[in-house]
Parts: sequence; C-alpha cells; structure tokens
Amino acid sequence: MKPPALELRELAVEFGQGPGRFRAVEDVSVSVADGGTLGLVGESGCGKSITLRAVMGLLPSGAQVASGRLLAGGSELPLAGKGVRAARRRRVAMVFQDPSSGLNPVMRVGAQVAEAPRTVLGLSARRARDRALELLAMCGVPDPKRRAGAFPHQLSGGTRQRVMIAIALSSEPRILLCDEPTTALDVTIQAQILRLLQDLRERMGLTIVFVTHNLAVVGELCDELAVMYAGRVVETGATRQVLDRPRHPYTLGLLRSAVDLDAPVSEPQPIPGVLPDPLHRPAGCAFHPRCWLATPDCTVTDVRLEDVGAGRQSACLNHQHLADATRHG
Amino acid sequence: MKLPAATPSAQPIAESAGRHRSIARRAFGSRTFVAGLCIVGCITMLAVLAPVISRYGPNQQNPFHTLEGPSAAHWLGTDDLGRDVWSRVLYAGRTDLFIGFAAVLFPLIFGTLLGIMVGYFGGRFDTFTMRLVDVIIAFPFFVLVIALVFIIGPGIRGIFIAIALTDWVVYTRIIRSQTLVVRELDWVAAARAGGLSHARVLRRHILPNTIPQAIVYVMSDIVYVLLAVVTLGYLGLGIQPPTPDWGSMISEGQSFLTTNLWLSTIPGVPIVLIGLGLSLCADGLTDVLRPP
Amino acid sequence: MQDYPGPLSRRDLIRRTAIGAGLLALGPLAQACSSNSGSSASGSSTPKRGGTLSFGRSTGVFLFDPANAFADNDVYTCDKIFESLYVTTPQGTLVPWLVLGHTVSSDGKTYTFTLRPGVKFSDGKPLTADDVVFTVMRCARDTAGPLSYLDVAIKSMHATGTQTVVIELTQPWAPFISDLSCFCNAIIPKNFNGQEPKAFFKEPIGTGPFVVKQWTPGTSLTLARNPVYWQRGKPYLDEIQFPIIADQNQRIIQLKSGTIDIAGSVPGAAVSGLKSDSSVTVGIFPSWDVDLLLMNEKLPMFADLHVRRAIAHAIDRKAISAAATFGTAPPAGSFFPPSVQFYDPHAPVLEYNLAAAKSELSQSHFPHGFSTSLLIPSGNDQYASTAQIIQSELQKLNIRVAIQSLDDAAYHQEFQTFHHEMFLNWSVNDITDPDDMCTFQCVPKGGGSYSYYTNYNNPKAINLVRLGEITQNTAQRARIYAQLQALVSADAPYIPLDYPPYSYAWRNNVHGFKGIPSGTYRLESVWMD
Amino acid sequence: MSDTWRYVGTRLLHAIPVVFGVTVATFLLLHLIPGDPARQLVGLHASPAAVATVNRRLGLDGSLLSQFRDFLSRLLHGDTGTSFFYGVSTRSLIVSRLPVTAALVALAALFCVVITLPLAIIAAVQKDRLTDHAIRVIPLVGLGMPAFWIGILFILIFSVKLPWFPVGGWGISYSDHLRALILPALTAALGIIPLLIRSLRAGALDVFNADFIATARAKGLREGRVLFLHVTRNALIPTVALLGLNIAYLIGSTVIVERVFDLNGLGSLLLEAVGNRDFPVVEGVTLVFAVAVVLVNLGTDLVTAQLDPRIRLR
Repeated sequence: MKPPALELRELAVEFGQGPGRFRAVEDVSVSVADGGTLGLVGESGCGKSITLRAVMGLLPSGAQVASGRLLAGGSELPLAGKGVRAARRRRVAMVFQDPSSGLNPVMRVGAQVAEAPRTVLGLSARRARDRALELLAMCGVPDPKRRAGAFPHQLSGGTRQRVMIAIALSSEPRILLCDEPTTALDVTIQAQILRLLQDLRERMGLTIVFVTHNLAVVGELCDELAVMYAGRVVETGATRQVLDRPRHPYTLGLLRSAVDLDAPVSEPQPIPGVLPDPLHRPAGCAFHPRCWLATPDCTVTDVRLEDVGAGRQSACLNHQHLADATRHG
Repeated sequence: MKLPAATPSAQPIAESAGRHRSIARRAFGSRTFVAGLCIVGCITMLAVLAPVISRYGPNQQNPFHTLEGPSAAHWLGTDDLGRDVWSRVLYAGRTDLFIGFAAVLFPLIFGTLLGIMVGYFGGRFDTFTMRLVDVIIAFPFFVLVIALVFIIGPGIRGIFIAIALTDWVVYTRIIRSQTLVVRELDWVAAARAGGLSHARVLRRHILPNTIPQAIVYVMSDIVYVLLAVVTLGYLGLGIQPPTPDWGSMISEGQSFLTTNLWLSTIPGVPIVLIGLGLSLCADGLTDVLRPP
Repeated sequence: MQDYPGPLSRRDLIRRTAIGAGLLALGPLAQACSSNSGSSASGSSTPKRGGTLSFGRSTGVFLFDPANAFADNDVYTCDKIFESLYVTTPQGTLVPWLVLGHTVSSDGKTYTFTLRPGVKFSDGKPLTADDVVFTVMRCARDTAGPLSYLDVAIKSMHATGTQTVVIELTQPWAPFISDLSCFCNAIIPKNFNGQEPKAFFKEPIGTGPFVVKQWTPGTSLTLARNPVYWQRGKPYLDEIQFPIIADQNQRIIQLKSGTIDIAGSVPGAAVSGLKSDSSVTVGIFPSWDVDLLLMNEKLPMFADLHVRRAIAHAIDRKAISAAATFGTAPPAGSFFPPSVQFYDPHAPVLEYNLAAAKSELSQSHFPHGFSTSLLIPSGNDQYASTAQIIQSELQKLNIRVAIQSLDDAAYHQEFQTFHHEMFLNWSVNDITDPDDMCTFQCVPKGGGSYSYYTNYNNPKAINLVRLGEITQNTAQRARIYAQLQALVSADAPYIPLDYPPYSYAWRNNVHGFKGIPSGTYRLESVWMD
Repeated sequence: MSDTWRYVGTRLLHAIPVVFGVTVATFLLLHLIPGDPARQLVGLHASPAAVATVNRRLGLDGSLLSQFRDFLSRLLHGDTGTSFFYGVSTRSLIVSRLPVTAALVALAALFCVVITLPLAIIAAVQKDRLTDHAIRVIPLVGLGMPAFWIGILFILIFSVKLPWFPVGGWGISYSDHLRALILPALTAALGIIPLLIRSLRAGALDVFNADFIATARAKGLREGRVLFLHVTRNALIPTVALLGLNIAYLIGSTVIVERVFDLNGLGSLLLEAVGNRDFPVVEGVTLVFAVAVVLVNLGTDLVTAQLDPRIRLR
C-alpha cells in the first residue's frame, strides 16, 4: 500500500517559556492519502491553524514544536531546525486565510507569482513570467496579463485569493495546505474558490489539507475529517460519516451551531461555554465543562482517541451513547 | 526639531477610563519600560540629592587646582577654574532635568489640544494651522531657536520661550493625523450620531486614542530639548554661567578638546543615559500600545 | 579745541579671532626687536626665497579699501597690499616707511614730508606726492570711514614737486605722525589709477610686498609676491594663502597636522598643548589691548566712587591672568598697555586687597552690597571665565553679580544704549600714541563714546587728555600721561584686568614671523625651509 | 502620470505661502534681534556720522514698514539683495556655497539609509538578543552628544590618529570633496540615525509578523531573499518618510557641522551672517533652506508613493 501523502504523528506545539509556557497543540496525529483531502475543523483557537503552520514549518515567533514527526510519502520532513524550508520546497505549499494581508502590498502580483518559479524552480525570468500568467489563468484570474501588472490593493478579494492559490501552486507542490482560505470572502466567492480548489485537485492530483471552522465547506470538499478541540483531535473519520453520525459531542455541537441553509426550520444552537484557557486546562476531558453527556468519569480520565469502527476514531468516553442517540434520533 | 515616526496607530480605545489604568499597569509590566524608568529615576535622584552627595559647591573655585585629572579628592577632576567636575555634573542635572521636563510641558499640552481640535473640526482653522506648522517646520530648527533666543535673550527663560514657540508643531502634527484616523472610526461616528456632544466625543473618544502617541513622543522630545540646550551652549546662548548645566559644561570643555578631553566628555554621559532611559521608556510604551 | 568724533580703534569685533604678527622686515630701517617666546625658530640661518605659506585665520577678507577697512583680517591683509608713510615696529615704535622723514614748523602746524625714492606701485608706476595727497584727503573727507576722524586735524595738504608733501594742520597735534601711520592712511594710486573705486579695489594696486592673485570676497584669498617691491630681495615667499577656519579646535588640529603653516588667534587654553608639540612654535606678542571691567556710572552704585574702588580692590588680577588667560596675558595695572607710548610702569594702582575693598565699600552708600549684572560677549571663553572669577570675588563684598552673555552684535547694542550695568571689553589701539584711546575712554563727549560707555566724567582727566594732544615736548607729554594714568586709576571708572597678547603658532619650518602690537604682522620677511 | 504632475503642481502651489511665511518671519525676526549691522561694519569707535552713512547705504534708515515694503518688492522681482559684508549679491554667494551644503546633506541622507538599513534589520532579526540591544543603545550616543563634540572626536581619531581623512576643508578635486565630506556627513547623520533605527526596527518587526512574509516563506524562498525583498522593502517606506520629515533637521545641523569641519557651505555662511547681522544673506539662506525643505518633503512623498503603490497622491 502506498504510504500516505502526509502523515503527522503525535505533534505537540508549545508557546512561551518558563511558567507561562503552555501547549497549544498536543498529541495530534492525522494523515491524508495521496490525492485526498483532509479537513481540520474546530472553533477559533482550537489549534488547527497552529497545527497547519507547524506542518508548513512557519510557526509564529514564540511557538515551537515540542515533539512529533512528519512524514511525506514515507520520508521524514523535519518539523523544526535549519532544513525546514528546504525540505518542503516543491512539496508542500500553503494558502493563507486573509488574501488582503497575505500578499506583499508593494509588489506586483505577477512578480509575486513568478518569484518561486524564478528562484525555486530556476526558470529564466521570461519563462517564470509566462509560468506566472499560466498559473493565474489556471486559478481563474480573469485577464491575467493585465492583472499580473496590478498591485494587490487593486484587486478584489476573490481575485486576491486566486492569486494566493496561484502563488501556492507556483512552487509546484504535491501537497497544498489551506488555512481557512474562504473565511474572509463573500459567500458566493467562497463557493467559487472551493470549486477552484476541487478542480485543481483533480487536474493536478494535489493532496489538500483544509483548515476551517465551517462544516458546510468541509462537507463539500473533504473526504476525511479531523475535529479538533483545545489543541487535540477529538474525532476523525470519513467526512460523510462524521457529519451524519458524529461520535463526539463536540462534533455534534458544531453541527447544531452551524447555520444549515437546507433546513431553514432549525435554529442554530450555539455550544454553551467557551474554549478553555490553555494555561488552565480542565482535568480529564477538556470538553467536559461544556458537555451535556459528561459523567464524573469525564472529569478525571485522560481521554485519548480510540478506534470506534469503520476507520473512525473518537476521544469520548461516551461515544457509544452518542452513536445510539444519533442513530435513533 | 526632529520629527518622530507616525507611530503605528494604536488599537483604538473605546470609551474608557479604565483602559488608561490598564495601560499604566501593562507599562510597568514591560521590562523595557521599567529599565528605562530606573535609569531616569537614578539620574533624577542623583540630581535631587546633589547637595547631599557632593562635597563641593558647584561654583566653588580653586585657582590652585585647575584642570586636574580624577583623584580621591575630585572624583572626576577639576575644570579650568578649579571647580569639582563631579559636583557640577550633579548640580547640572537639576538645571537640565528641570528644563527638559518643564520645557516640553507647554508644547505637549498646547500642541495636543490644538492637534485634536483642528483634526476633529477641520475647516479653515485647520488649513491655517497646518500652514503655520509647515512654516515652522520648514525653518531649520537651530536657526529658529537661535533667532528666538537672540530676541528673548539667552538663559533659561529664553530657552523655555523658544522651545514653547517652536516645539508644539510636532505634537500638533502627530495628534492631528491620529485624530483624523480616529474620527472616521465607526464607533466614533456612532457616538456622534447618538447625540453625544462634541466635547464629550473629544474627551471620551478622541483624546484617549490620541494622547498615547504624544506621550511616546515626549520621551524623545525631552532628549531633543537637552540637545538643543547643549548646542545653544556651544554658540554661547545657553544657560548663563556659572550655573552648571551639561550643555554649557560640554561647550566650555571644547576649548580643551585637544588637551583635556574628559572635561567635555563627562557631562555628555548623563545626557546619553537620560536619552537611553527615555528611549527605553518610549519603546516599552510603544510595545504596550501596539495592538497585540 | 576740537573734539574729535571718536576715538580710535576699530576692531573690537573680531579681535581675538584674527591674527597677526608681523615680522619685521624692514630693509632700510628698523630692526625688529628681539622679542618674546616666539622668536626661537627665526633668526640665525639665511632666509630662503620661495614657497607658499598657508595662514589659517578665523575669518575671510571682505574688502581691500584701507579707508573703509575695519574687521581685523581686512586690516591685516590690506596692509600687505598698501603701505602707510610710517609703520609701527614690533616694539611699538614708529619708523618712516614710504617717506625718508619729515620736518615740523615751529608752531607745530605745518608738516613737510620727503618721499622715499624708488618706491613703485605693483603696476610699475612710481609713487608720487600726488598719490599721497589723494589718499590722505580721501580718508580725511570720507565721513563713512571708520577711522577717518584720525585725520580731523588736517586743514589742507599739497604736493610740492613729485617727492614732497606739505600738510597744514588746524592746530598743533602731537599724535599726528601716529595717526598717519594708521592703515586707513595707507597709500593708494591717485584717482584709483583711473578706475572706478569698486573695480580698483577688486584688483588693488599698492606699494606693498604682495599683490592679490585670487580673491573671492570673504571666501578665499591668495596673495603673490610683488615683483617690483621696493625692498630688494623681499618678500621671500612666492605666495600666501589664507584659508578660513572659524573653529579654534579645527585651526589647531590643521596646524598640528601640517595642513596649514600658521594659525592665528590661538586661544590661551591651547598654548600649553601646542608648546609641547615639537613640530610647532608658539609666538605670543604683546598688544596695544587691555581687558577692562567697565561700570555704568549712570547707575547710583557705580556713580559712587567708593563702590568702584572697592571693586577694584576686590579683584585679583593675578588669578584672572592665571586661570582665564592661562598665564598668557600679564595682569594689568595702568589702563595704558605697556606697549603704548607713555605707559607708566610706576603708576599707582588699586591693588588686590580684600580688607581695603571692604573698608571702601563701608564708606559707600551701599555698605551691604547690592545686586548687579555683568555683560559679556558670548562665545568668548576667556571672558566667561573672567566673569565667573569676578562674580565669585565680588560675592565676598556681598555684591551679587548675574552674568549675562549676549552674541556680539546684541552685546554691543546693549552697552551702546546704556542698558548694561557692568561689562567686559577690551580697549584697542590702532596707533602707538595714547591720545586716541584716552579720548575714547576719558572724554564723555568724545565721539559719543561716553568714556567707553561708562559715563565717566572728570574735568581734570579731560583737561589732561586735551593737553596731551597739543603738547609737542615728549618729556612734558610723559608727565601729563603719568598724571592721567594715576588719576584714572584712583577714579576707577573701569578696572584694567590684564594685557592680552596676540598669539600665533606656526610650523617650525616658518621663520621670521613677528607680531606687531596693533595686531597685524608684516610678512615680507617671513621665509620657509 | 499626469496625475503625478498635477499633484506636484498643487503641492508647489501650496508651498508658496509656506516659503513666503518663512521669508517674512525671517525678516521680522532679524529686525527684532538686537544688534546694529552698521556698527558691526564700522566698529565701536566710528563716529555717529559714519554709522548713519553706512545705515543709509544699507537701506536701513527707513521705518520697518518701508524696509519691509522694499524687501517684498525686491523679493517679488527675484532679487535677494546684496550682502552687507561681502558686497556681492546674496544670490552669487549662495550659488557658490550651495554645492558644499547640498553634497553634505545628500551624503548624510545616504549614510542614514546605508547605516540604518542593515543595523535595523539585524536588530529586528536578533530581537531582544545582545546584538539587538547593542544596535539600539550605541547610536544613542549620537543622540546624547552634540554634533560639535562628535565631530571633533572624529577628527581626532580618523584624521589625526589615523590619517584617513582630511582634518578639514574642502579640497580641490571631486575625490578631495568626497573624502572631505565623509566625516561631516557621518556626524550630521548620527543625529538622526537612532531615530531611524528605532523606526525601521519597529517597522521590520511589524512586517516580520505580516501574513505576506509567511506567504513568501511558504513559497520556498530563501530567508535572505525574504529579508531583503519583502521585509526591507516594506519596512523602508515609513523610514524613508521619516527621513524626509527630518531633512529639515539635517539641513539645520549643517550650521554646526560645517563650522566644526571647516566647510564653507550655506550653514557656516548663515551662522556668520547672523553674527554679523548681514540681513540679506540670512534672508537668502533661510529662503533656500525653506525651499529645500519643501522640495525634499515633496520628493519624499513622491518616492514613498513610488515605493508603496497603495499611497495615492492627492
């Protein structure tokens, strides 16, 4: 069997130093098959973006990888240290959340797209420019010739995100990491961008890791799903299955809190409470203070992901109750 | 005057008095700020305690011990009139710190208020004020201050008035541009639409959001004022003898630059330290004010 | 008799910044004096011809018109191009220069001069009596000339033949030869050689040892040898450049590094440092100047004789000499500097004596002291130190002095409009005769000087000054001036503090440089190896 | 492009009242300063008649108002008058001195950029480490010590001890000029370098955390390229603006620096003219300085607009 395109094992990321130090991400293990799409979902601050940045080797200052391994196609990619960027070159690329701040404001977009082909792939200036135009066209930027000469602030949000994707693709990666690439966009544009990503995946055989807090988006794009809460993965599985029959109360909570355009009758129901302060993690299951299924066990037992059948995993002591409940409800 | 950077505009503060207290608390939590404050505090203490610490009067001459190097009797040596340099440096601190801190008060208050007014109300008054600001900025600073000191007469009074007349423009400029930004913010517009009076909007919304910029600049400004005093001393227009001040000590020492370098070097040390301390304070404050 | 408009000297302005020392050349005549500390390198060996001298001075040369020159370096440069009938030697005596000599009629009103034969202007034309008549009359009639009042005694003058000039005076005038020696009476060709004055003074032609080679007013100046100079074989130098170096430290460093060959206006503070440099010689030449503490007698405290005498007794002039001038200027006694004619070394002086000072003050209307201010020009380190010493000494009499330093122009205006209480300034002579200085300093109406802005008004002193002007007999004049020195000492309208010298420093390869008490220097005998 | 020209035109139009204001203020200030130019010319002992004659010649005998009218009408005809002392036109004086000062200011500005850029970026990269602290603290000496002191120290070290540069003066050839200007320009630059380093370092830190830097890194660019092309270019914008804003300060400091280094530029001319109360020269030089400040500010805005396409010239 082919090794997964990307496999992350027991990642832990720490912030700060001394007494203020805390783990923002802990024991995260996910993998995505070649050509597959993995969705990473959770509320803001749950560690999904940090996980993605750790994979990309672009942790913000103050954060460092405490432990974990990363394998791409079976070979090891360093998570920290000198060779981080070189190891990912031509393999992994990333699309960022906010296209308005993700583009260098003082460089023409064509130049930004051509930069990697020129310096990373070593094309001549002329060929790099042609390549940039191709990429822009491929990403659906209208009139790429003209747009290539524009500065980012002269473009619309959707076009900017297309440019971001073109930039990500410009270094010819096999794996594309997308950090909430549609969050900052209008709903109609969101759909276009998702379609573009899908299209690119099919045409180029890309493997995609997609971070979002929007379950609807996940449903459309991803075949695999990992739900994160308070720095840990709480549930994984095939997207359809997880969405239809969640095996973790948090996933269910997320589903209930989402606006479902297809079912106008049901009111979104927010999950009560807030994400725990990472410095004061509740003992036991971190979700228990907000969980309606919580039992006294939940407050003491350190819950870990367990196989719950059909290739799925859940980190809930009571996942069986949930399975029963959703089956009948 | 040196003009500061347009500090990256701090996170706008919604109506709040509590915010200021929290800024102060956070400032004291900033190591940079505290370090700066310590340096400035130490020098201020030394200056305040000058009569206690020094063994000689600042103007006590001794014709038999002129231009001596450091010794047990005179830690930093003596000057051309046999006065104890250490004592003079300490006493000079009283003059200079007073001038530095006091001279920027008027520019700070007047410039800030004017900047807020013209920035908020705009109109012809704004145009006129900014032309005036341009005129004053277009004058090379020294030329203007020198001319003013000529007219008013040298000494502390001349320096105060010259600084007061010229320095406010920097504050006006900083505060006005910040006011322009804040004025356009949604919640300020909302406050105004909600029927708050101009006075209240200015006091509760505009002022808290603009004054931190002025306070950051004040830190550097105090050093610039000290430098201006030094340079006026070089031109013979500074503090009148025999009152010791670091600037006139440096300029008196310049006759001995090629023979007794320390005479003009030592008085520069506290200026550098004050500059360092205040810069650290400013850096610390900027960090605190910068959106996290 | 007439008051003349104003006493004499011109250049209070830039004085210490300018320079000058002269050397003394004098072919036919005078012999330079042995002199002071500076002469070490000159002398023995035979002069060499050639070379370019670089003379760093604090200001540039703005004009070459002797009758309108006033600033130091204008004066000290004009006299290299134009020469007077008489010149002063480094010892301060007068010697005939462009004349062989003169006779005076018995009534003392008619002077007859015989010109030195063989003197030529730098364009080759010979010097004639007409040139002399033109020059002196121009200066005497030029109301805007800073020093034209020196010539007020002249009634008329004419040439008899080409070599003889006769001058009629309105009255006997003892200082007349001295007045003629002033640079303002330096001889220019008749009618400006047929040119407009402006054009003429742009490329001036005189009898002096040098000619102007290149000149941008106030900016740069190069002089070159006058090939037809009347003293055979001189000048030795091919050229002289005058770089302008306003900053004193800069001047000294450039000298030490050899960028310039002579530095003018060496401050006292730098003298000891320069003396320890073996490649440099320091020359300190006595001047006609006196540093004075002057008091405004329009104010009640200074109108009180006892207050003034108390102050005179309270000031330690030796301390000022040592600390403020670094020992370069000897402490002063008489208000006449030693280098001026009729200086009386035995003139009684109010010596430093604190007990006497206190007793004088107790007899005054201000026995418990008072507050006053002392005006000084800014940027003058010597005066700043002097003022602080005076301040601390008068404190002992409970006279509280606030020092007020103003920039030069404002400082002048302040005391000329009598807004001052006390001020420091120096008296400058442009001639070796004391008359001009005495008029300026003792005669309230003398040219509106109000006795050097002290308002000192003692009819006895005024009479002595007038008497000194018209007395022809030298011994008699000496007695008159001795009386005057004693009287002014006792009245203490101003207190002489020290006799400041002119200080220069030069590289050891420069020889024959000597300063003249007027502040200038003759350069035709300077040579380099 | 026509937009730019229209902008330049408008700005220049707006500059007219500013320059006019500076000129008028100079005139008034000068006449308020105590001190009499005629006395400065003929000295303490000259007769009152001589002083009056000189005053008439200098045009100082009328009332302040009539002098002001004369001054304005001369100015409108582009005539800045004749120097009281030099006896030549103010314009020719300024023209002869301008190159020195212009070169000095230009070189100082260049030093500002060349020194600030690497230091600030290094400080930002090494944030809170020893290098960072050193880079931030050491230039403060330049802030604390006046130019005349630093200047003399430079001369003692780099001209006397190590004879690398001339002690002072301007030299004859272009290479002389350049060598003569290095220390003075450095001295002048040191006055504002701490300010610039602080600004650029803060700017660089902001840029470091910007998303587009992550984008650039994610592209696989080498760190050097990220630093120079992306970080520096963006952090430079506010710094250039700040430098432009402080050009007036730099110009003003030539007054002192030229004196210390024995350069005959506009600064030393101004200082001398103020001392002599040479009114036309002071007025002329101040006018030139004001025009220079206005032009430099305009130039700065154009350059920043060039550097930062988001800025629209309005």
